[in-house]
Amino acid sequence: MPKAFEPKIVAFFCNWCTYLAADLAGTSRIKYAPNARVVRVMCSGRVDPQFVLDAFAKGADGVLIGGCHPGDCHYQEGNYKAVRRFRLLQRLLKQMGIEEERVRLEWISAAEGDRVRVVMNDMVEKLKALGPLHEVKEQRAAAVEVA
Amino acid sequence: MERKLKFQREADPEWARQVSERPGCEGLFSCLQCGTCSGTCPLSIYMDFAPRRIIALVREGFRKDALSSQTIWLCASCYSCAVHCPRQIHITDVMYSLKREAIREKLYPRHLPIPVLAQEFYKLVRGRGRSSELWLALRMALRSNPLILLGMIRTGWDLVRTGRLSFRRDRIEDILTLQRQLTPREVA
Amino acid sequence: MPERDGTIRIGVYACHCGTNIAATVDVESLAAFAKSLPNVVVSRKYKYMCSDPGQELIRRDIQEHGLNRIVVASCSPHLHEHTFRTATKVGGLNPFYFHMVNIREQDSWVHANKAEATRKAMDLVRAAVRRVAFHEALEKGRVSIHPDVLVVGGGIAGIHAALTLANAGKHVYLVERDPSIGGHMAKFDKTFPTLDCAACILTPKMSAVKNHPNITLWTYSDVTAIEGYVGNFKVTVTRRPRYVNEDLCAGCLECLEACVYRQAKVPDDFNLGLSKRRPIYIPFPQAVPLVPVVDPETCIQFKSGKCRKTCIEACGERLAIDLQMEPKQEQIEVGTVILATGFQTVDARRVPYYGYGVYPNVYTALEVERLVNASGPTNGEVVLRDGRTPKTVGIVHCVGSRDENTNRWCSRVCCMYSLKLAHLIKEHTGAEIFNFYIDMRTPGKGFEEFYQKPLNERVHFIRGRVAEVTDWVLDPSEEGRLVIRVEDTLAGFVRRIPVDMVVLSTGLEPRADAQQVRRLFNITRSNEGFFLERHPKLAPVNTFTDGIFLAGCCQGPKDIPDTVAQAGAAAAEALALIDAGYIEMEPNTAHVIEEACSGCKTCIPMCPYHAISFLEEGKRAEIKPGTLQRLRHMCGRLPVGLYPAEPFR
Amino acid sequence: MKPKVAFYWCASCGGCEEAVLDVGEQIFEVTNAVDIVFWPVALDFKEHDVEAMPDASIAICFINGAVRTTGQEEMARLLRAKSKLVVAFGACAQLGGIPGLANLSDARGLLQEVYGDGVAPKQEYRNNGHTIALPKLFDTVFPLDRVIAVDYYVPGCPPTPKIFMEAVEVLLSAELPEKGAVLAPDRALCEECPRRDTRPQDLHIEHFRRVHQTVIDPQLCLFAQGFLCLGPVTRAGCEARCILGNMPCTGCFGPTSRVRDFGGKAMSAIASSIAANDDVKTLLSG
Amino acid sequence: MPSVYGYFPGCSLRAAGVAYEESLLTLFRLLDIPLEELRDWNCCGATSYMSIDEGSAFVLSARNLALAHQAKHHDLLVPCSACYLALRKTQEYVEHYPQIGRQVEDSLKIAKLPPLNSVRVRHPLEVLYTDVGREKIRSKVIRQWRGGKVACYYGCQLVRPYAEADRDHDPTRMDELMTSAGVPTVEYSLKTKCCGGSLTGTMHSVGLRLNHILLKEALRKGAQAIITVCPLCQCNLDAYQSEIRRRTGEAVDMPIFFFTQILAWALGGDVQSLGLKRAISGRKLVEQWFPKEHAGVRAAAKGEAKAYA
Repeated sequence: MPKAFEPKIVAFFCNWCTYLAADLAGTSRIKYAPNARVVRVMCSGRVDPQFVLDAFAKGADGVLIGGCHPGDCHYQEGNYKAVRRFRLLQRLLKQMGIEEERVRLEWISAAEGDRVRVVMNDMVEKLKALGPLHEVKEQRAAAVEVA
Repeated sequence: MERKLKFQREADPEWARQVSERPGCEGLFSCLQCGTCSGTCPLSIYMDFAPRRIIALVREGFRKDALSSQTIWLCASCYSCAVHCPRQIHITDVMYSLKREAIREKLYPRHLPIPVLAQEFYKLVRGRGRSSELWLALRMALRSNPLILLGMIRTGWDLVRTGRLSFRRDRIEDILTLQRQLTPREVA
Repeated sequence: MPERDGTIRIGVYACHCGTNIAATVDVESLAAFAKSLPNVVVSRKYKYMCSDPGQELIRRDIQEHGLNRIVVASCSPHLHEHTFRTATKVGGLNPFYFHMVNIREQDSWVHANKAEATRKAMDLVRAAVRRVAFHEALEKGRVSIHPDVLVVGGGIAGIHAALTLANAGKHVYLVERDPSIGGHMAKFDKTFPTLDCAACILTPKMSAVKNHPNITLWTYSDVTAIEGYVGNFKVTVTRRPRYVNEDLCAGCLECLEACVYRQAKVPDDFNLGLSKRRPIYIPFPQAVPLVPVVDPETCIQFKSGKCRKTCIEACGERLAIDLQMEPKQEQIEVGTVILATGFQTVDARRVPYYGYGVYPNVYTALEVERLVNASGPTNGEVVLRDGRTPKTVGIVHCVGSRDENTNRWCSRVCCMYSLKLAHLIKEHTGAEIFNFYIDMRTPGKGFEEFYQKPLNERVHFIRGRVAEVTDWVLDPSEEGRLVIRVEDTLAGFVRRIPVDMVVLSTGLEPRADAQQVRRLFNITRSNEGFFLERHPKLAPVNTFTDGIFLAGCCQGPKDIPDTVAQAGAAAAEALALIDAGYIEMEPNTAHVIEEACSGCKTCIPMCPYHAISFLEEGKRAEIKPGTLQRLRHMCGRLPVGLYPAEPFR
Repeated sequence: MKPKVAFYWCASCGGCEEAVLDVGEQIFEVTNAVDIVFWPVALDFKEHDVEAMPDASIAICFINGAVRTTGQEEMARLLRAKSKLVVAFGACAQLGGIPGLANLSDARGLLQEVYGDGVAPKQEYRNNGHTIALPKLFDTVFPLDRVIAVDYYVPGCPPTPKIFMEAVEVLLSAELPEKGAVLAPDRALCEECPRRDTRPQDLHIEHFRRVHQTVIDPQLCLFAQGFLCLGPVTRAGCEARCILGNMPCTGCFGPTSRVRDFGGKAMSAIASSIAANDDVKTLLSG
Repeated sequence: MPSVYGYFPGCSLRAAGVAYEESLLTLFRLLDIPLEELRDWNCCGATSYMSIDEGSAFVLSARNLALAHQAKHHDLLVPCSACYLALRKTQEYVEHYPQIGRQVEDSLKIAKLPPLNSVRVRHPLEVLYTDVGREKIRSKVIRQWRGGKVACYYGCQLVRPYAEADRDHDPTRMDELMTSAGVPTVEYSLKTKCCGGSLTGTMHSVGLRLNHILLKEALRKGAQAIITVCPLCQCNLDAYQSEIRRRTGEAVDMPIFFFTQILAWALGGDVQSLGLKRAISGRKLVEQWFPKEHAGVRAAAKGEAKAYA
């Protein structure tokens, strides 16, 4: 029988909070789903929508962005800028038929190791429910008879 | 002699949590116990527990003491505590919430006419859609302590004399629909 | 593009970290897998990569196999990135040709299934190998630090910071808004807990500032513009005209006596309106500089132009008074800035039910400070506005503090100064004194001991927040007095206490113009509006803008000892920068790709540090040198031109 | 002997064909320099004429329009075989262009949308022995390079005479540009925008507008006026024609070489200029 | 300022507070501001209903708000402080608590009433101060005040907790209006203290004491009368003075007016149309301050007043 669907998640973690939280989860030996591949960025504000779109284009089932809580940004307002782009991005993805739940923005401070577990597991669950992100239409899409 | 010792098993922290989640009762737990409410309350001087102590009782979960207190019934809803509270706790609404629970649980002090008035008013308005002071006063007096009437005769006469107390019992036209709208419900 | 610098030769090193990694990740196959990746020349596994032999491996391979890129798969970069960069450097490569993969904190420690964990490790290593090929050699830049320092604010914080720096041989510009330095402390009578008189400890420091060769003191002046960055700030200071020339004035003060106003008529703001002054005045006797100021609002010459100008006569050939004086702009260059702009006390009218401004016998604590002060408006006599001496006094704590309706925070000093005032008023009048408090906070050296003093002096302490100060009478004994209504929460009943005088212990809050100052210096404010320190514990006097430091109450309420300590710390931070002479830049910063930039200006408002400017000639964006180290994160928003350098592309 | 040149159109509006003629008299320089061997819109050649040509006999083949039908695919492949260089000519061939919007739906959805339950075209039409067969629709519209290998791109909707002539020049010249190159400047449109200087340095757009909603200031930066002008993320080369016509840029020249995803980048640039820092609450609540 | 105000009298203005309605209508007629009484309005639920059943207490108020909305009123004039608060509170809670909002909406559906929208609940004090304005009132004053100083008493529920009709801790609008009408006022520190509300009926002695304090302090401040904005306050202060005299032996006997009575009089309203004869205490002063007049105006006034009610 075919192996159960394991969603692929690309995660962009802010170097100052969420990435440290993930480290903390490690040092406290908290166990969570292994589906995510973390990319360290200096700030959630660094996450260009192109990164997200690229991840999806290259076969990710979900993208997780982790930043500092509002007001705690190491660079003053990077996370606010992240939210702004995130809001628009969600709408863009909707248009492309990509469900909103597939891209997620979370505020996780360096102290919230367990939050990483909660978010990761929750996201994996949600993505399993959604199933794989249906590939972009096969290039040689079958031609249809007119009428 | 009354025992002044409280055992922790008498406390009901779960209840405290519930209360703090009712509309208007949020912020209970942020109370500083500064006493501004009691100080500014025009009636605290007649209460068995000053408002501050009611808050303390509630958040420590001493349900029975809070619900059977006279305090909650002496609250005249003047909202002085609410606007003075440095933690912006809507104390008046907490009192309301406790009143309702006390009625439901039949824990209110029997000798007090206030809950009686409240219930009579409730019936009257449910029945007619409007209140009329005369009938209200009569029914309350009859149910709690008829002697009150004696004290009222003079005033009552003054009001009648000046045409300010009518024997007419007002009622709204659409009372039936209103009654259907008024199925009792507690928001919490 | 890798091709640019010849073939890419990558070395990959997988770490067991004892069993920490090896237990959950199959390091063997990880190394084998890495070997199969493009451009990978060497792939090894080792028990502890961070150990000396581990680092030695890297060094040797670089030399023997001519590696030019290094990838280490081990623990979190926050732990050992530096270690391995150094190792790479020792091997003779640019340290930024190194990249680290975190397969411990974020893999072996958080997953149980070995197969899964290993697959994850492989993915991460594959990505790292792809990525490291793009790394470019980076050099850490340096920016030199201008040795001069700007201190803004001449209260005790600014004074102490300025003196510390000046004594260390640095030149300091001390800019004060008021006509004299001294700040709030100059208004106080005695200081808790030691009760030594504020003037006695402050005045010497003030004159030290005046006489110090390394300090340029500009009072009655404002910082109106600042640009540049750490090490090289260009500051514009505007000096308001005081109409008396500081260089010519001898401080004889004859002009004051000579003023056509025989009687002082103008409310004296140093004494909070409790006394009057003339249009030409000095704020207070110990003012520094001891140079009069002319107040154009009230001076007849300015209002009508028809004054006999007796002041100028009195000044005689000194010719110090110049009523034509214009505002003056000073341009200075400094390397660091210390902000000591202080606080303001809460306007007691914001708590209307305490009757300030309605009942004349309701005072603020600061007013009472002036009353008990020997050099104050009443020469230290505590007398009411109607001339009576109070027999009973109520001191109300937490006015405008710990209150959602005004300010939420505890102002930290009110309890102590209320105790002090209780003691002083007792001392001056022998009145019966009631203190009304919510919680008594005396957490300082010698503070709790000080609490004992008023207690033993039979001062009443009533735990309860005052509900109202009013004049309505419920009992004949209250006739003609102020009544304080409060629940005595300890005794458990409501009390009405008639008093002759009410003292409102108003809290501390950010200055009204804190927001403008924030913008001017490009720093941040915390929620309540005080200036935000970079880290509450580890960087308490730094701001998020390098080279700008905080001292005193502009960062949050604090007492004099703490303020002085913090001022010292701020001075030390500045010194550390200055004496290093330069700061090293993180090289991984943004830079503009000339040929790509179309000058669309989208990036300019993006930078919270205003580091990007637009060059009119050539119509290109440019990053001001020296601001780079903070730009790493922002490039997500740049349409086309601006790109971050490694390793965060 | 002059190099052979071919023009062909797939799913396109014909604008690109006209663009060729927009060069005016210069067209004669072209015709002097080359032999036009195939150009359905202008000259009477048939498919079998092309089939007859030897492979790689055409020097340059300009194909405009997206690939939408099996017929267009066949022609594209045929021309690829016969041509040395294939140039995707215009926005549709390069990026999908307006026809690309069809990809918001599939072929059936499309036909339903257009014809509903009314009269729909028939795949085949027979009439006394003659049959006319229509090509089939793909479910998705493709840019040219998703169907055949493309050597160069000439962007624009349509390409301007200037860049068309420059393209011809460089393609006929001795040293050809790097394969896959877009034959237009590699900077954003702001570069040549006459209104660049009017864009404020600290732009915070309060609300966005559509062109029909308000009077457009003919001097001010359109983006600064709140119109979604794609200038900052779009390749230069069009001489800012729309801007000169007081219309915001719609990005027909496509992205520059450094942009991975045109839409994503555009969105990012737009989001960056929204004034929202001050109002963080509404920001976080969306 | 809207062309017409919806008008919600509330039960008290049809009973103990009838003088309030009489003077209010007269005053608004004098200012040419049309009022339109809400069709088949119901009791607001006051404080007592809330003590038994919160949900339907909101429904009671909501019904009135919905009626106002149905009648296309933007502003609903609510003279009784208790009603004013009940209606405002309902609006606040419906907006702030979705669950309450849903319940209310369902109940309105039962009666085929529109969902709540932004009907502005306005107290006459606020309307007179902001919409009409002191200037206009001053300009319309035609009667010179002959009476003594008065104490303006705002009570609780008008200013608390929603300080919209006036400032919560230190309201002044009634005093300012009185000044505009040429009526001298005194500083009255008790102006927002509670009159005891319904307690006078239930905890009689407590209620009396509260009223006693209010009266005594007003006298002490040199006021000869108290001006109110709420039927319950007026009734409490007015109706029990004889009993207070009996219990305390103090000679308190001061008239308690509605601010509308004073203003309407100053603007020339017919003395008969102000409900002054309904005063219980301080009648001597009432007659002295508001002498009778010829019948002409009266008739006119009566006629018009009917036109509204």
